[in-house]
Amino acid sequence: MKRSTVLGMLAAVALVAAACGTGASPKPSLDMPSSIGEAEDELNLIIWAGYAERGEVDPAYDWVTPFETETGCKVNTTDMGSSAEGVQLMESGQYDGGSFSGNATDRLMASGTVAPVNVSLLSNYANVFEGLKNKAHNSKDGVAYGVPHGRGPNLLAYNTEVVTEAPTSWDPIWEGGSEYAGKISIYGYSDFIADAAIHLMETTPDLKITNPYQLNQAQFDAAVALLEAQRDNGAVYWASYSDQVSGFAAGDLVIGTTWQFQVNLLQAEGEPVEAVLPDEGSTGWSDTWMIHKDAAHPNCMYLWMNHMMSAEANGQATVWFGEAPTSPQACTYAETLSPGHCDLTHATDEAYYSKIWYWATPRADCADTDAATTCKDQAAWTEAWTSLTGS
Amino acid sequence: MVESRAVRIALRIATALAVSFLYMPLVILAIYAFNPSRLLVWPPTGFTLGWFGEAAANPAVIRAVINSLLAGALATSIALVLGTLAAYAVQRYRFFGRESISFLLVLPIALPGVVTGIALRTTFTTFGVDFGLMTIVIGHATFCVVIVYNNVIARLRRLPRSPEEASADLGADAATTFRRITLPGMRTALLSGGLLAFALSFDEVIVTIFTAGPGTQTIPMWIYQAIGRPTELPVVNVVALVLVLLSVIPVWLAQRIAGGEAASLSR
Amino acid sequence: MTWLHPRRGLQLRLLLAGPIGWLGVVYLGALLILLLNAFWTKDSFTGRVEPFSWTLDAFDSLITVEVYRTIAIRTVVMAILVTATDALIAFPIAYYMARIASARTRGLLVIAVLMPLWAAYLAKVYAWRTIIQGKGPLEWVLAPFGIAGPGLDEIANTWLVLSYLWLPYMILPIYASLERIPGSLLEASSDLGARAGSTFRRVILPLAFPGVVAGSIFTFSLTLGDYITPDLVSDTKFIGNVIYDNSSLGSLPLAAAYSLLPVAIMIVYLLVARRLGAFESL
Amino acid sequence: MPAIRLEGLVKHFGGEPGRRAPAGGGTAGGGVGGAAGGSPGGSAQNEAIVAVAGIDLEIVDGEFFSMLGPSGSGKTTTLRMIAGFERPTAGRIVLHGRDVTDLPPFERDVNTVFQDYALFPHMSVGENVAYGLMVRKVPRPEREVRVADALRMVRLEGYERRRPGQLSGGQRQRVALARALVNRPRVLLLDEPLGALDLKLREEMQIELKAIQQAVGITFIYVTHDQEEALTMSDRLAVFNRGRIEQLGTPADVYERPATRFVAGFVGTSNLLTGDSARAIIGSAGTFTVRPEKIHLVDPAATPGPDEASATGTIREVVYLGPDTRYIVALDAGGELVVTQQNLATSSMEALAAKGRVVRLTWKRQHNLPVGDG
Repeated sequence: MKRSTVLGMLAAVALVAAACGTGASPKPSLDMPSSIGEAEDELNLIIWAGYAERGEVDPAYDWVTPFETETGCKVNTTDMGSSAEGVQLMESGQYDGGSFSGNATDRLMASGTVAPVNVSLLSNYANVFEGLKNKAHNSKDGVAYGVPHGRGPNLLAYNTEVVTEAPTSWDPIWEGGSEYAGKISIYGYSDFIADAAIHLMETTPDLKITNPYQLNQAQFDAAVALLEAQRDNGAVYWASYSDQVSGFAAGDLVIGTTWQFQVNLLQAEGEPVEAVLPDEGSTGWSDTWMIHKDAAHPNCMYLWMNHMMSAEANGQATVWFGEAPTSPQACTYAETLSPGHCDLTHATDEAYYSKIWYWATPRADCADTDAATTCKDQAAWTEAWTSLTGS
Repeated sequence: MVESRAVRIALRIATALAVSFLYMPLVILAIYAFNPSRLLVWPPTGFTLGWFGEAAANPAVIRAVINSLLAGALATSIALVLGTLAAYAVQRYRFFGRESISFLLVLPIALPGVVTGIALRTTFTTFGVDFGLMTIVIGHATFCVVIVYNNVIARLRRLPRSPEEASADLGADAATTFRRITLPGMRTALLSGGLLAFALSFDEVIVTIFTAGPGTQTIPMWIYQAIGRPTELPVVNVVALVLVLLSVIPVWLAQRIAGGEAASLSR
Repeated sequence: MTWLHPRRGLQLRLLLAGPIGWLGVVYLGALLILLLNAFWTKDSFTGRVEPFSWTLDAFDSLITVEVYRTIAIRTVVMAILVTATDALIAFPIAYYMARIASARTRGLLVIAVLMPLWAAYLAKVYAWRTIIQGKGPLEWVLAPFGIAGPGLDEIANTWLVLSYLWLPYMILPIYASLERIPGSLLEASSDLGARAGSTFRRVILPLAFPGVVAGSIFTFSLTLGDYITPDLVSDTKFIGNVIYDNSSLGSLPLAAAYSLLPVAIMIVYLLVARRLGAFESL
Repeated sequence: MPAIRLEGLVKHFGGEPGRRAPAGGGTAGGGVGGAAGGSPGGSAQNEAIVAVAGIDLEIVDGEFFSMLGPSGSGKTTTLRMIAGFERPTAGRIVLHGRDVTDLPPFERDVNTVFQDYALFPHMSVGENVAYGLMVRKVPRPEREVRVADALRMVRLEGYERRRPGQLSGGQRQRVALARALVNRPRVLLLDEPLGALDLKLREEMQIELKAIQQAVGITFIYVTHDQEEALTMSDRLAVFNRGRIEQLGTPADVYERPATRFVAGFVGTSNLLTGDSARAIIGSAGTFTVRPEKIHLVDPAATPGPDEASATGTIREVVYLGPDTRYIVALDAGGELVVTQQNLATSSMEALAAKGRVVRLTWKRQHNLPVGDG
């Protein structure tokens, strides 16, 4: 084989690649199905771990098997480690849909990866709390792009044997945290910069932060400086929630940001761990099931979305993960599994959730129409996060 | 023997320490597999065989094992064909660029898996290739070829060429000679090469993560994901232990087939 | 076949079509596409790469943002450290296997080294994770001495676990190259008046060196690219972590550009290793 | 019609970047050096190695023909070109009137006995011998008869089921012979087939080979570097040097009338008289050779006969060889001659005591032969 032949082949590959690459159009199609057809045999989902349980850990929590039995759609799931990974998996085009947080849904809608959903085909949609419908993170131009799964805040967890008095603010993980040096557990993704920004909204009003996800240079620098101080105070970053669970269980961690899910797991093992929502408010999530515009199994996906709004499935899933159910019916069901669940998660308490900043994607245009303002985009956040944790 | 007694004793101790180092984590793994507690706490609180039953009944584990077996078998088959062809061409022909071939073949295993993984994933995405078992197989075959190639070329180097010439001399054409003389000479090299390629594929995780499609989780992928889920750790203990024990099979077989030859990493 | 008749060219082409087609087109093609991605722009919001929108932004970031340099240096230092550690541990055992152990012991030791090599990678990393983490065996062993366990956030964990993982990859090539040294050479050396020390330094070491280099290809390259081990046993970032994070966190061009670094390092490493005769010892 | 005709056969190895002579070619590639010029474009260090530099040769049907020469003289390469393992750079190979230059080995009516025998290790003796018949699709009954015949001819009846690994060197050699002969080739090529055997076995096999050749009546082309072997067995032989034939003739021709200095030296012991000493002793300029066994050692005072040449000198070294003793004599006229004397009545003590003695050498003038410089 001559060298020139090899190079020629490579060039050809590159050209074909380029041709295919430019062919993709970001325009979303607005062709929504008018009915749900016959179920296909399979359904491929991207999920947050714990969003599709088969009763393998606790037989009482199984909302996948009934769905499979009922519809014949065999469910395959892939966990996403972060919203960005979820976006990337979704863009591979291999999945029918997934459960995405706000910082994924906005990008998926913008890139046209996901399709609008004809909610009139979903019988359980009518029951959903109005406060969860037609929000910025799950709709565009008044058209629904998915259905809600559940919502919850990122909480402050603490070991009750070490932190004897329940904290009411985030201070213990920021300035006031020196007594817990090296034992502060921090969510290990760039989204956590927003948590710093929320703290700054309280402590440094001069920065005029109005949205913790859209930060201009000065605001951003202040947030990063705060995070650096926290790092130097011995923050331990968790990438998978099992890191955090084993850290708390082992006593290596005593306080930090968490999800209700980990707290439930730790409490189930008898660990002295509690969680609170501090007064400043918090970041949080309101997750949405979305369907890929070219889903290979659209009927199964529609059936799944409807299933996940049913009282049984939503009740189980939200109790399992420790988040708020999405309908009164689900709330009722959830109470049978875990009494007091809806109050605990403030399922109907819109005032409570007004203090929660749902995850969103940082954008160069600040996600507003004011051309004069510029903000740090996702790449800048990722880079800052790499600098923070990598050096 | 040029080594003094003291040197020999010191080497014996160093060897014993190194072997203990190699086996210590595997022993801990084995102990944890029988630990009844869901959490990993040392020392173990008791003894149970229960997790083995749970692992055996876990449908995700079973699916992952099947996927791993399939991917390994397919990747090994491709690697056997490509590796043998390449080794035969390099060892038995002279041509321009011959020296570069071994370099090209060793690249996929010498370059970091994360690079190979991203490159393949980006390429598949660009061409709209559906991710699934086949994309895993393509990734695995790419780095398994060199294992077969190294095994076969080492054998070809040792095989005298005169029997092939004798075969041609006695009237056999190239294909007949290859089938009746060359191939039988390479048989054990192919077996041990194939075995090691299979073991490598069965164990690979980084490239697999990048090339897997929905529903095609392999067993190492399952472990990786399960490590992130504390509730599954007892089952991870068991699966990990079983995988470690299973690695005896290729080692033992390769040793039997090739005698001392398998001492070298890849041949 | 050594005879050269007119169909030879065609035979060669048929033989090479498969392997070259696969590795030359699929593999190198994939690397080329990755390389192209390093020069392309991505949408700052959706993270999508736009083909043929040429830019050097990714390289600009790599050069201007200090952390990428820090991580690159850290990774290379770690690779050197792990390689050196493994060479130091591996040489005595390889020497013992090749020169001192009886045939029977040698066979057993070869198997004893091969088995952990082929044992599942993740199982081994996971085993270390269970050992190191709080309330694990390591803490339990250290507690009586009043030493605290390292926990899962020490960079030293990465060094320890990577050295463990790649140790068999170092032992076997060294063993193979030591075993190939004929005993008569060592006898000749002592016959000519060399003491054990000089025989070791002047005969054994130079002949075993290609084996060390061959082993170092594995220890070095595997360390250079691993991101799972650092992720599971520490919270330190290495080149692999940055590539992985960026490939999924939406800056594929940056991941692609950063990939070129380990690729370049390994290609140079391989060329040097080949020159040192390490490929024969692989 | 000759059995084989070689016309202007030339073989270069290498000469292109990155190429080297193949290792499998035995003595073919080494040692000759690129004196005859590299191929165009080759850089100095990649210059082509000229293994065969122009061979013209006719070999008669039914003849036992030997190619004799040192390592790297081109004899094996020539044989491999006849077999079809190497393709000549230039020239033609004609086998029984048919040009086979471009044919692969399996389309030529010749068979080879390899230096290392090249038995198939995974086949039994019977399968080895039957191989050529099997790939040529000879029906099984006939195959069995012919294999049995061939094994009988080499005295290996009953060894069909053995594996090559279970045979001695001599037996393997005979299997290789049977495997080639069973195909009834018109020409059998033998590449130093006795090289791996010990002396005694080699001498036995020489006789046996010659007997078999006479029995089957086909052309044998025999490559060897052992002059004795070539002289013993051949009808005719060619002496190869530096890729060329230096002399072609019957064993007696070559031994008694070496055409060149090289042949004189390679076949037998080199005993040369040159320059001044030649003029003084023989009486004419040029180079002359005398075979050591033709020279007599006599008293220095003795008078040589009219048909005898004569020279005086001192015995510098005595080598006792058992049946013979070899004396190395430094001539007064310059140069040295080796003299071999049978130890008919001489004891070793006597022979060794001759060292340092002044002697006269005489030989029949017809025994000193002029040789070219080759």
